Amino acid sequence: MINKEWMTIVAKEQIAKDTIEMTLSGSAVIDTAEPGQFVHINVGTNNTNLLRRPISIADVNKKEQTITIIFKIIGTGTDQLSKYTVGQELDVLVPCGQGYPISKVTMKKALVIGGGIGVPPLYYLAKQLQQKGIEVTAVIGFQSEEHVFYESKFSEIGSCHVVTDDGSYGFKGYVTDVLDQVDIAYDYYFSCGPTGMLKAVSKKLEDKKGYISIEQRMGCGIGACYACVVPTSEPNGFKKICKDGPVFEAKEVVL
Amino acid sequence: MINKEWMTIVAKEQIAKDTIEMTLSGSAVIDTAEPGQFVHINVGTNNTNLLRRPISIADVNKKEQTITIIFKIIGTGTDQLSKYTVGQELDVLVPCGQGYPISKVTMKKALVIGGGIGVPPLYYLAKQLQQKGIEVTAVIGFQSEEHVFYESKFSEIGSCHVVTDDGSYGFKGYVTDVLDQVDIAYDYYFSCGPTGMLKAVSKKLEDKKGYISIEQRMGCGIGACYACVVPTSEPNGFKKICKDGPVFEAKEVVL
Amino acid sequence: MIDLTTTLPGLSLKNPIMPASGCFGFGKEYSDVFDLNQLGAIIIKAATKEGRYGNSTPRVAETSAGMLNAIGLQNPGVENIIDNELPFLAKYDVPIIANVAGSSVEEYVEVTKAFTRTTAIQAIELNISCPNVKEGGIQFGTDPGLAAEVTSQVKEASHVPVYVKLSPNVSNIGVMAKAVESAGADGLSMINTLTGMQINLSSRKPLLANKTGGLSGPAIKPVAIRMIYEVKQQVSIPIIGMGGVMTAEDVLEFLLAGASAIAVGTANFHNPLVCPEIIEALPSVLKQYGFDSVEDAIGKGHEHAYTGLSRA
Amino acid sequence: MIDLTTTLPGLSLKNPIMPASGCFGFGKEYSDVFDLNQLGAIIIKAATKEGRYGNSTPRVAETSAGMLNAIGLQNPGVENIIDNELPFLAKYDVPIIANVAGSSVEEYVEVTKAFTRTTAIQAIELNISCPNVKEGGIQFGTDPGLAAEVTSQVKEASHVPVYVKLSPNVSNIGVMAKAVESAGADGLSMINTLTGMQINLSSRKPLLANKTGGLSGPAIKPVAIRMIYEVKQQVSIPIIGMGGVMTAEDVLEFLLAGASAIAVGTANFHNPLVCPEIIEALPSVLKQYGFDSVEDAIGKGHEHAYTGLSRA
Ligand SMILES: Cc1cc2nc3c(=O)[nH]c(=O)nc-3n(C[C@H](O)[C@H](O)[C@H](O)COP(=O)(O)OP(=O)(O)OC[C@H]3O[C@@H](n4cnc5c(N)ncnc54)[C@H](O)[C@@H]3O)c2cc1C
Ligand SMILES: Cc1cc2nc3c(=O)[nH]c(=O)nc-3n(C[C@H](O)[C@H](O)[C@H](O)COP(=O)(O)OP(=O)(O)OC[C@H]3O[C@@H](n4cnc5c(N)ncnc54)[C@H](O)[C@@H]3O)c2cc1C
Ligand SMILES: Cc1cc2nc3c(=O)[nH]c(=O)nc-3n(C[C@H](O)[C@H](O)[C@H](O)COP(=O)(O)O)c2cc1C
Ligand SMILES: Cc1cc2nc3c(=O)[nH]c(=O)nc-3n(C[C@H](O)[C@H](O)[C@H](O)COP(=O)(O)O)c2cc1C
Ligand code: FES
Ligand code: FES
Repeated sequence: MINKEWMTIVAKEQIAKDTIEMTLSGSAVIDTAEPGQFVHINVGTNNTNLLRRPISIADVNKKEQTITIIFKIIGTGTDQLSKYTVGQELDVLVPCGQGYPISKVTMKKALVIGGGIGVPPLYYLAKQLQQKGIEVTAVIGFQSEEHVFYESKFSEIGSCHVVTDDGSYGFKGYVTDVLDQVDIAYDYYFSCGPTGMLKAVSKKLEDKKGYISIEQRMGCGIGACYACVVPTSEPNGFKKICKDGPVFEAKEVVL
Repeated sequence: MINKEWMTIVAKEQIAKDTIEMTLSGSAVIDTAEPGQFVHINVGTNNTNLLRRPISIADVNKKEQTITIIFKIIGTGTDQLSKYTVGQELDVLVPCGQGYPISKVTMKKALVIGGGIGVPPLYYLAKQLQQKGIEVTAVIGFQSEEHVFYESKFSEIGSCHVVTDDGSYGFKGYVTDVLDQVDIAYDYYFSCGPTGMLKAVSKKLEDKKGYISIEQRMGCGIGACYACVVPTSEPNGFKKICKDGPVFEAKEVVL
Repeated sequence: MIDLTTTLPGLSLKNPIMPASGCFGFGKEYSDVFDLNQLGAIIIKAATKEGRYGNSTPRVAETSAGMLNAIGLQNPGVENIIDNELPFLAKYDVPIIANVAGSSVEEYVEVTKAFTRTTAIQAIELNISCPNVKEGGIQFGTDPGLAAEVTSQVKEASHVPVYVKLSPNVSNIGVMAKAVESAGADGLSMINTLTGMQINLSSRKPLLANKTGGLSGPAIKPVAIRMIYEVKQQVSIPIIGMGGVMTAEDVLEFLLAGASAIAVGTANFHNPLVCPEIIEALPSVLKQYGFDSVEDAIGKGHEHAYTGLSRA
Repeated sequence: MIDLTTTLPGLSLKNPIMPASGCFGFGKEYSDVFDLNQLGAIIIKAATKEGRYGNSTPRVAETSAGMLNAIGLQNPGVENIIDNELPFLAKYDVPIIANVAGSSVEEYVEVTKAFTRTTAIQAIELNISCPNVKEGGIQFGTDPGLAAEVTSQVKEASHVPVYVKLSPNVSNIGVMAKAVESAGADGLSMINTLTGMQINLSSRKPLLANKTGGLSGPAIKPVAIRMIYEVKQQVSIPIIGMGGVMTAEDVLEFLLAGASAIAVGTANFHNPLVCPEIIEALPSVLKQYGFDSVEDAIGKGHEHAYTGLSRA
């Protein structure tokens, strides 16, 4: 069940270059929100931004009935979203899609691998994994120092390795380079980030069990329009990212 | 010379049903603004309201460098305009068009006849006429009591007759009915209002000398696009309302 | 009481509002968001003979007051639709219109014949205007002779009334409308999307993998209104109107132009509750503009003699 | 230094930006707002043989991200334009393109011939696509044979290069483009407006007195980009692109699609300074996306083989 809700912005902060953290307060539906799910936000007034914008759920506070999102300003929609202020309301579809199936897999150690705006959903995931007593290591990559966020939050949960494209902070290179250099033990990996990164990660970790979360341009966001399909490994098979995903077992889909 | 200016909203008040009075502060160009001229306002953000909205100058305060506009919310553009708040800036073309040629005509007594949102420009006109020592009588018409505005302001200048369509305030009927019932002495009349009213007024006052201000849907607002033409009494003659008007000698144009 | 009912060949509608083909899947997803029984009808996603995967992604892009799509007729195939999708919709008291697509006259006919084994559909929308498939689709929509040919053959094969969905990408929409009317169409559905493109400045390539896509949304409403107005003067079969409808006021504009029912496409993506919200607002909008019923308003924008529009 | 210059038949432009015909009058009004010497060129309002009054008002309406206009070719007639309007423009160091309109091949030719007595124009834009006049205009724009006929006759009569302005209201823009290229056109200008309509709910009538009007503005940009991209693959003459340009980023999108210069229409009404503002922003936008010059960017959106677009 997806709900269309007016959620109130209760907090807003810039946490890195062009990167905004926003906390939204809503009703009981968020109780069911799982790590890896997303919200589909109507950012526009009138007809300017006709399509909603998908943004991952980065954290959930069930007591306060709030969810947190983190987004980067990259175009007209996220720019418009960044102009909303505390106290204003947002028209949101929540929660959308299927999250990481953490209740269905058993493990002792987990590795989360995030890149850029793929990092946010992994934070709520890491928190949930930690609550279940699972040891979490995080590898998170950003363009450069000024884009880094949530390092300390991940460090509270487990060990956290930061990598930047230009080496201005932490390791230099890509998240996959960290995997080469640091020896991390884990049963499952969970990854989210740009398609290029996900390709590299799932190739490198071919022999491991893992889940990835994919992005695609969306129309409806609820599975009706077939805009966001991804081919699966079966012949002619496909899944809808907005409804069957955005999280998939790494081997299930063809990137 | 028309200027494109960012003017700051320094005051905003609802003065009647759906009717907003807004005062804008700008630079020296407003020194040249004449009664009957208008401003052409970009009300939209992005592409929602692509065309500017023409709104008459209702008052000018040269000392404070402000102009006042009064507008009625009738559609998306005026609705958008009504949402701006004190302190925000508006993108305005100012001043546009030709006003009432009060420096070119000599008279002792003047009659101003306004209907609805045609009333605002007549206020600044009446003030200017009064300053020149001319006796001003005003006849102003509105839909109903809740739409009436500026009666007291006109009364400060001269005698003022209010008429409402439904008789809920003042005379019942149209402004032309007042002209039938009240004996007003004047050398020139000056009228602004809906085309229907202007037709009725100029027909009734056929034998009098007068000026009318006309409305038409506009594109450019500066005379380049030919959207706003009005036929003149000469064969094949025409004038552009935005540039040659909106004020014309009543006999010059064919409504 | 404002009467929202309207009757078209094969369709007795409690209100004139239906989701447009391709924008509502087969209804299941939206049934999670609102009660489908509120709808006047539902036009389901295009059916082809075999299942199709469609185009590569990205398949959608946003434009000013509109969007481009190049889904490419992805669907599970007509047999699958009949067996696995229609039973769900049959539970609702809402007429279903099946959108039939194909790459050849034969395929259109076969899909239509396949549908004859179900009573779950009340009409066919013959999609001769889909711009996003390599073979077939749009040339039927731009050639009056081909359009008439496919119409008459599908009409013969069909057990329910046939509405032909016209493409706006034509020089003369009236000619197309008259051609399919003569060929036996029971009604028209218009408009489909205008062909458009967006180029990504960074990649220097068309944003959609298919390069071109169909433009829909409020941006195209003036074109839709013009074409419906023009066609209404030239045919006597009813029109299901669509193209950029966002509000109940838009619905009235389409009724005045001559549409007898209205499909809502892109707006569902902006607001998944848009159909029920329009249905709720419609009575007061009709009343505000002086109409007692939907049927009252149909074609009322034609007060004056037809003076030939742009092509006189 | 980013090089903004670009050269087209008859036109040596300091930058690729020019106001579109009908949206800038004969330049006088905008010269009150900015220095016209900043412009790459100016396309003046349509000229017919005799002066025309045009259509009744209202002549414009606003739509979602666009507008409709039905001015109806109001202009003082070609002789008047040459004697009373061009001398003012001749004072500027800016190439002038005259937009030629008519109701018959003869009128087009006579207007073109009249222009031969002035050196104040550097090119002709042959307007075979104006949708807002009762006779002539658009049928030339939708019939390849007629379009070729009028092109070759005007070309013969003209002392300057001829750019043919294409209508988007056609089933196949490539066929039109190739027809006028074969007939001798030196360049193309595209697109003109899409025919549209808006109905006023209160009056229950089309809002424009002319009923239909031409849709312009950002709403039509995806159609313009698609048509230019498609035509660029099929002709070798240069294209002046237009349709919904608001920003320097839009200009780059048109260059990538294949336009060699860009006209700005509706945006002038939104912001009378839009042309100089675009010209100022263009170098940094070109640089941001990796181009050193305007000519560098032309057609760079065609990295892949032409796969036939929507009609393959
Ligand atoms: C499941 C999912 C979760 C996401 N989570 C986050 C998140 O937590 N934080 C964050 O910053 N971003 C996230 N994104 C990406 C985010 O949706 C885009 O950055 C955003 O839509 C861009 O909108 P825009 O108007 O600023 O950009 P524009 O480029 O102007 O957008 C134009 C159109 O393209 C779409 N679009 C552009 N980029 C993307 C993209 N990368 N993925 C999908 N659609 C895109 C937009 O939605 C819009 O329809 C997520 C995407 C998906 C699919
Ligand atoms: C010279 C002049 C002076 C004016 N002065 C005032 C004034 O002082 N106060 C005031 O309230 N109104 C005034 N108007 C009318 C005002 O411009 C319109 O009410 C306003 O443009 C409506 O915009 P909208 O978006 O709310 O309505 P919509 O109907 O949504 O507008 C759609 C389009 O139609 C145009 N339009 C609609 N109504 C009119 C109209 N009556 N005249 C011209 N264009 C119209 C709009 O500008 C817009 O382009 C004046 C008009 C003119 C021409
Ligand atoms: C994502 C999407 C998919 C579509 N798929 C189909 C389709 O399968 N068959 C069809 O006839 N029309 C299809 N259309 C066109 C719509 O049914 C409708 O004619 C068009 O979008 C105009 O209406 P709108 O502006 O309300 O969206 C599709 C439109 C969109 C946006
Ligand atoms: C008010 C108006 C008047 C126009 N007059 C003409 C004209 O006289 N001749 C012509 O070829 N095009 C004319 N056009 C079309 C424009 O030149 C241009 O092709 C079209 O508007 C698309 O560009 P835009 O979206 O930037 O406005 C006119 C457009 C508008 C809006
Ligand atoms: S966005 Fe519509 S199916 Fe995924
Ligand atoms: S609005 Fe353009 S000429 Fe008057």
